[in-house]
Amino acid sequence: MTSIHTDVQIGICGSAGDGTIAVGDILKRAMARAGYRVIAFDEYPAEIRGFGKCVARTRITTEQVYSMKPKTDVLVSLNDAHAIPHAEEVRDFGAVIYDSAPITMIDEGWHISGHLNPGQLPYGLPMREISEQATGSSRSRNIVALGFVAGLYQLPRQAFIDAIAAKFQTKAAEVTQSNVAAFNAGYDNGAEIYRFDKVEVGPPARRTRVHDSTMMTGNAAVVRGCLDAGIETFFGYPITPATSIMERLAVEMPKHGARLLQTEDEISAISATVGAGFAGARAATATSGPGFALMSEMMGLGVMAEVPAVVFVSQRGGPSTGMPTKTEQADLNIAVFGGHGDAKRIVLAPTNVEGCWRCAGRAFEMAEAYQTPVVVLLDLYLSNRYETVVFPNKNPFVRDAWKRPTQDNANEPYRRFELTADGISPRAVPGDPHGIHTATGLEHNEFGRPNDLSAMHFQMTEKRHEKLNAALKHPGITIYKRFGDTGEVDVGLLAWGSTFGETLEAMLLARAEGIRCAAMKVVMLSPLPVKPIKRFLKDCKEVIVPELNYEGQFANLVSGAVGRDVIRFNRVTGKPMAVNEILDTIRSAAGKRKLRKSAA
Amino acid sequence: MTSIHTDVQIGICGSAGDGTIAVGDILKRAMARAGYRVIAFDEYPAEIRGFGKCVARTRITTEQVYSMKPKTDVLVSLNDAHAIPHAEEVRDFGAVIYDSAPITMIDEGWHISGHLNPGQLPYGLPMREISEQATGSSRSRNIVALGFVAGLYQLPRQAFIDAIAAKFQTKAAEVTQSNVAAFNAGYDNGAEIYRFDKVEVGPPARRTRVHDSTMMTGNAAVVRGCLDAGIETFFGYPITPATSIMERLAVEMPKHGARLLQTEDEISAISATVGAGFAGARAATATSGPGFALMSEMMGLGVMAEVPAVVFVSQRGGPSTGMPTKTEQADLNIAVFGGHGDAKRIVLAPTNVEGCWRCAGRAFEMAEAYQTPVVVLLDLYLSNRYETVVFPNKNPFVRDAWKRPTQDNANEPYRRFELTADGISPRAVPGDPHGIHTATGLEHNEFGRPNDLSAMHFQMTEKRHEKLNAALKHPGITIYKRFGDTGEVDVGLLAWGSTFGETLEAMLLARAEGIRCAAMKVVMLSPLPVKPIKRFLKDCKEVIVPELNYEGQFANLVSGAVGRDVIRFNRVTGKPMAVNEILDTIRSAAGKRKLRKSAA
Amino acid sequence: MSPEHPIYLEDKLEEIRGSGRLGYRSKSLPTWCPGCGYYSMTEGVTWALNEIGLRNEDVVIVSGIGCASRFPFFMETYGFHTLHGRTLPVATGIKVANDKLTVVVVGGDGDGFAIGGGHIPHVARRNVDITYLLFDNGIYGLTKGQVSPTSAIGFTTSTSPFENHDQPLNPLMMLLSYGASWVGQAYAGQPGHLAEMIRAAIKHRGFSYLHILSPCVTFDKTDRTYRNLDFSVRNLPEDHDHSNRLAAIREATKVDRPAVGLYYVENRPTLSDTLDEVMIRAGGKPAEQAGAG
Amino acid sequence: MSPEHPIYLEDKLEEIRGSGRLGYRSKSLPTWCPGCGYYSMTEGVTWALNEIGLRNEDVVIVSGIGCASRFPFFMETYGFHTLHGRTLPVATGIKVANDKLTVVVVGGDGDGFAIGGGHIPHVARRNVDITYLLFDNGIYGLTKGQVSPTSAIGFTTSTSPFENHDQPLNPLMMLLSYGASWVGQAYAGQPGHLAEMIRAAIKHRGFSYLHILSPCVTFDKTDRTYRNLDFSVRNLPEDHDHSNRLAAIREATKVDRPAVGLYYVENRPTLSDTLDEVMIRAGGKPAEQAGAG
Ligand SMILES: Cc1ncc(C[n+]2csc(CCOP(=O)(O)OP(=O)(O)O)c2C)c(N)n1
Ligand SMILES: Cc1ncc(C[n+]2csc(CCOP(=O)(O)OP(=O)(O)O)c2C)c(N)n1
Ligand code: SF4
Ligand code: SF4
Ligand SMILES: [Mg+2]
Ligand SMILES: [Mg+2]
Repeated sequence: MTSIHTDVQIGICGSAGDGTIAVGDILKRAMARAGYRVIAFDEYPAEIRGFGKCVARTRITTEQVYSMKPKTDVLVSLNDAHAIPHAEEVRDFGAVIYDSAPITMIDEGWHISGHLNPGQLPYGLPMREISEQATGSSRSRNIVALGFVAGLYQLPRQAFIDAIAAKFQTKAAEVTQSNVAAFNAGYDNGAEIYRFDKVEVGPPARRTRVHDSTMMTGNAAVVRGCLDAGIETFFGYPITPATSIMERLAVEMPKHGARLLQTEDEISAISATVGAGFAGARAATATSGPGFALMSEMMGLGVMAEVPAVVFVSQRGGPSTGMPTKTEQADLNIAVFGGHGDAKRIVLAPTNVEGCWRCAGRAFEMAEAYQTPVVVLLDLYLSNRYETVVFPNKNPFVRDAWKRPTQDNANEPYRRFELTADGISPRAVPGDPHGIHTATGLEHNEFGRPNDLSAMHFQMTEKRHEKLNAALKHPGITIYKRFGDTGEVDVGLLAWGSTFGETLEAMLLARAEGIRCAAMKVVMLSPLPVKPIKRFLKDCKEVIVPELNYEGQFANLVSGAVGRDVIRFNRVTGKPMAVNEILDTIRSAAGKRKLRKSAA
Repeated sequence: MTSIHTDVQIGICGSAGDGTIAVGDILKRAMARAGYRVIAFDEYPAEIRGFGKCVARTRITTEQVYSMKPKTDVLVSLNDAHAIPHAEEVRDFGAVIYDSAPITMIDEGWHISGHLNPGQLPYGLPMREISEQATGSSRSRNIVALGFVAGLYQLPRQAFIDAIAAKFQTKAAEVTQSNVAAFNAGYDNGAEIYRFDKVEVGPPARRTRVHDSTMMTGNAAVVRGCLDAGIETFFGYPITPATSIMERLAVEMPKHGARLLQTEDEISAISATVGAGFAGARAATATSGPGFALMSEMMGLGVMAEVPAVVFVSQRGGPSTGMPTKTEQADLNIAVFGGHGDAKRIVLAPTNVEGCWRCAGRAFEMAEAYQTPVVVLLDLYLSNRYETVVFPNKNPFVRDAWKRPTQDNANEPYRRFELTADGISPRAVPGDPHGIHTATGLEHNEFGRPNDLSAMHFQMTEKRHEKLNAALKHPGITIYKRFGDTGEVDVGLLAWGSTFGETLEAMLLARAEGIRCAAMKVVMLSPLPVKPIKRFLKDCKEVIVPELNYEGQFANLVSGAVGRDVIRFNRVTGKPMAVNEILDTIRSAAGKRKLRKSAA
Repeated sequence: MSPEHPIYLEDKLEEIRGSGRLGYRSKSLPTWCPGCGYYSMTEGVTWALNEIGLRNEDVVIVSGIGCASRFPFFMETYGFHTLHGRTLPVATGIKVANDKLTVVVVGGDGDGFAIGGGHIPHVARRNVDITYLLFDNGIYGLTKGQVSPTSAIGFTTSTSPFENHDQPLNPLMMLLSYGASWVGQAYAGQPGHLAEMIRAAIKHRGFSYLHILSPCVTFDKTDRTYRNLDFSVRNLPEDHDHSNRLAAIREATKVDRPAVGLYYVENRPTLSDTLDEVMIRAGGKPAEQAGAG
Repeated sequence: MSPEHPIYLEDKLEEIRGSGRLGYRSKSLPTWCPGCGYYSMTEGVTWALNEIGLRNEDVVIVSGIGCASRFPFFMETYGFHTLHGRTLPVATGIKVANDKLTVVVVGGDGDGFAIGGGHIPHVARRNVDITYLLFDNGIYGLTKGQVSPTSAIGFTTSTSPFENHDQPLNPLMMLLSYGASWVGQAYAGQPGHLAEMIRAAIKHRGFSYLHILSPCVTFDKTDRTYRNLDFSVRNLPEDHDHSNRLAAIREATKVDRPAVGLYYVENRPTLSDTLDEVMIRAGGKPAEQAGAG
């Protein structure tokens, strides 16, 4: 990995009414405009209304990273009661910025300044007063605070002004003016009065021009992947955190002559998706755990009738309705094993926003090429977090990726489920006069006629399983990848989904401490790339599998496939995994704990 | 295992119109009446109507066994075209009985007599003529054939006459008379003319009085277990091979003041079951793979809200609609892993008919005691096969098996989900003035109020998982059991569900050949008894896991839990596993193949 | 003599070959019980397709699970034998993917009104241009005779051994209340009229629902038999106004004397029209559809 | 000041404490948007329970997922917050287990008529003795504003950005066609009448369906607002015969001027009666029910 020159993490915390998320938004968009790489993730309250806690965290770097830093550099408190528990996130000599004269009275003991660790720097700023002076109203105190932080770091002022203008572009011009005024007042305060002395915010190392990189969430990247792959139909039912996929597609698809329908439930959504796939369309649906559970039966029909279908599943805290606004990685089991019968399907789990786009696009190719449902497993953290992404100039996704019947045997009856060497049978869709057939959820022979003889069932079961192995070599997608030290290592990390970002970060920090280690990300969870995983595990004295579920679903999967035990590192906090905790696990696995203590 | 003195297996094969199943029925009932132990399994055609193939196989022993023999002793053909493929099931020097003058003309090459192996004995019997002579019609040729077999073996005549009378008890007396006449004519023929010389059909070793042992199918045993456990409500939707559970309960439950409702689908069935469980009733539903897939989401609510519910799942060939009339063991994955989120539940898989009764009864206790859904995983083979069972005199199942709130803290608000040492919280149900609460599928605190803080989610997730470990020590049920050689063995077999019967049989045969081996049955699949399995595996040089699915679902589960590789022995034929094939696998694992060859 | 050997229609149906109907029948001989109403339905669909003159490859027959399951296998058109209760959403998906196809759904009363009941209102209100032929035998045939949502009160089955006491549904009223744009009823004992109704249903642009009263000769010997239905089935009154939804509902309430004929028809935009409208508003234009390229 | 600290009703509602109503309210303050119709519904249920004088422990409130989810948490009764669309079968299970309980189901239009739509006909025809309070805001509130099966044509939402073109369902007609034994409508803007209707619905022995027109003040500023509904809502005609199902259906078709009041009521055996009848025929006798012992 290249070294990262600029690496600043800014947290903003307040209640839902304080405009917390709004200024976080301006911050990340301004920095992306200025050519920095950004990763950002917001915490929302579960309630629709009210004064629940919001936290907007943004990490700004010169090379793209895929996790938050273990410690925040600057925390802005817009509401001390909410922010107090987050003070401990701030690094030593990091800054905590708070309103020195807030609007509401704060009881004794509820001032954040009383809750800092020695070494953390308190910056009491009269946000309200500055806002009033600059705009005539105290309402822009969030923008003042943002300007202050920008000033402290001497971040490019114009990028912020542009971002503010963009944000309020549908409003009256005065709104932008007043907000810019508030921003400037904050900026000047930060730059002139409090300005940081020795902070390193260098210019972006490889300065990307505006629009070279796009900042978007995982769900937005999924949508772009769908559109780039030429999605033709989408059927969905709203559910957090997948809804925004449908909401964006609802705006975009009709522009491209594609059809979207909000169905009456998830069973209908997957059924229509399978129907459309049967009819030859690129078809997808998106949901979260509860909806995916309802899709279990129809997924099996897709497997049996060999129908392409793409299913995006964004995980949230479970089980059951669980924690709709919290993240978790506990739907691996149902994604891989959730069908009755031998119902193997392809499961992809991207690890970052760019991967969401790529997996989405390739999922359509795979569904068509291997004639099967493909699950793309996201999670709330990945669906909702922002990253800057650079897309290739040329749309890489292949249309019409499937083998059609040739006219060679036009006189023979068409064998829709012909037994072939690679298990893939030429597929015709309605409208083709030479491919008339009936597909069925019953076991069937090569013609598709119901048939439950032992030999036929075995051959067809084998076909449905073995054809999927080709997906492990599908072009243009990383199925697995190793990072860090090559050859034998003391500690190996195996991770999937969004948690790979934190895993990578922890691995790099451990290497910096002198621990020999490596990390492998596994993007395809089914079929599992068993051989490369085995090879990697052979290199590792200890293997840690960090994941956000209770029992270690991926660890069980890997262990069952390779017959070797691993160290399960599990957290069910509803939050992304803490880099520090993974790091500690690496240290203790490496037996380095003592070493480190004596050195400190 | 005690040695088995009498061990005869009789197969009857014909088309659906030949009365094949009917005479198989008389045979097994007669032998059970006579005090023998019986295991019997019929093959049906998939179609409702028509002339598809039926095979009725009955094994008659003095001690109960749990599988068919590798080879049949006597095969009766009522339709040669159907029976020809089954000739090879007959052992050397076994008999094949066929109609020497059948009603329909048979083309050359389609006489079964031309398809026997050297050593198999052909008995051409003029079934039609004998029937006509005895009854005036050729329609009773199936009964004639049955009488003939009974005569060959000198089986107790009266038991058959009683069984025939019972079978036709609702019909006119002449029907019984005419069938008895046909039977006697066949019997006399067999006993006097063709009588076997040196066959060993000793009297039942431990002569059990009639009614001491009951002959029933796995599904009937489930029903008896439900009734013995005091089931209060049942909600179900018909599906092969589970339907007969509901059909029998529909007759029995109202007699006991219990309530059964056929719902509009499986989602409704499981929802009502969870509702009834919440309200304090002993509640169950029954289904097969497709229906169970639809239940996935609601199972998760049961887990989250800690509601008792019992779900019987009888597996059939999959995936999707698959092979509704064939057996398979491919729903282990969905049973154990089929929920979204960390949705662990108890899964029991009985291995024989007695186990169906026991697991059913204990499932209600467990659901109540551990406040959770319990899945009882059957399969078509086990659901439909007959075994003689001896029930204990005293109904062993405990009612009201749950911890209720005491009045000690009556003034404090009730903590429905109180965090306790064993994870079990005292549970109140509607009607109790001291236990008012709301249950929810959202993550919640001890009072049941929605709460998604990290620490709370962790504690509750832990509670929901760890409380289940007590089930591993639940009284009155065998969770796992080892058979065969003690101490270190060359080959260990690990099996679950109905396949354990064939596994045991194969292991005993292998021991008889001098191979040191042992077999363990695992009845509780979740939580898995990891420690005893580990201990067993330590004793085994090689471990074979035979199961009726493609990838080795149980093998993966075990391997993932213990981190050791096993030999997967998988078959997806839609039929019970062949004992011979397991035996071959044992031999090759034991490296004994050569040895045996040279000895032969 | 081998039981695995398929039995060909050809030997049996030479005499009707001239009609062209056989071009819509596959070479598999139906396996329904002799006398079952599904035979009339098969004949009706074949006749209607032939009369309308649709190309085989442009027709998709969708079945769920029930005795109708195998229907598509007996037809020489595309077919999709789906899951219990999921015909309508699958058919919607097919139609949305390619609205040039003629999509015909066949299914039983359990498939439609028990497990599949949640989908009907939405296909009806959206006016998805498919034809739904519902075979109502008032029982679960394929699973060998359990009570169904249209079973009569007093009917004894394996799951209602002490008689059914639940009020049966009134499918025609339900469909009319859902806003279905074509609602009719036919009787398997009147195969000629049935065939005519099937043709009209397929020709209707929009969602058409045809309720077909059909005895299950195997599992219902007491209630919905040909004998009983022959007595009770009547025609809709001559003056029935099939553009009047309330009048149609009134007729539908007369369950003791079920009337065959067209209850209601209306022309309004179909789902395809709606989706085109959305595209136009979005500034896009309807693209080539799947299967067309 | 700690945000985790619960806010107690007590400080706010001292004045209505005398009524006894508060005995049915828990100590959690509702979190709905200010002005939301769910407040009237909560008040209505509390008032009705108090008027009827039910014991808290004998009442179970069942919710699915939607803004109604949290309803049971605000009540001092038993409650079960279940899954999206599954209120009715869960409630049926509760009632079958213990028919001494009063079971009230609360839910939204999406919960009821989209994902849950398949269950309604069966609860209605079986006449399960539960009360179903359906909160119709014509939108998906909890998930922040998507189109619903009762959204009007032309309504723009996040998933119908180019306007909704699907014909909305007519829930009252549907329930009447299902054979529901008590069907009524109320309006959240008339809390007094709403409360009266809730009381009547709970008191009815059998399945009672109350359709409640309720604006979502947050996600629908254009269509189903208090302003619009205040204009259009009317009372049922004085001479409306609520024993006449067809007359009720006729009133239900007038969707532009929705009428509040009791559309239809009939007395017929409930599911409990049916199950008792089955037991008697089987020669058994109704046993003590769950929770009773
Ligand atoms: C999810 C699921 N549940 C249950 C079944 C079993 N099943 C197959 S057909 C059927 C009912 C058939 O009744 P109906 O729809 O009326 O069709 P008929 O056979 O009477 O024509 C049932 C319950 C199934 N295949 N899938
Ligand atoms: C199986 C499932 N699918 C989707 C969701 C997400 N979801 C929660 S509430 C809701 C719709 C709410 O609309 P409605 O029922 O009208 O209630 P309202 O909030 O408008 O009162 C949806 C789609 C879910 N929780 N579970
Ligand atoms: S079981 Fe009934 S409905 Fe099914 S094919 Fe036979 S007669 Fe027809
Ligand atoms: S979102 Fe709408 S329905 Fe939900 S609480 Fe707010 S106003 Fe009420
Ligand atoms: Mg039927
Ligand atoms: Mg709503």
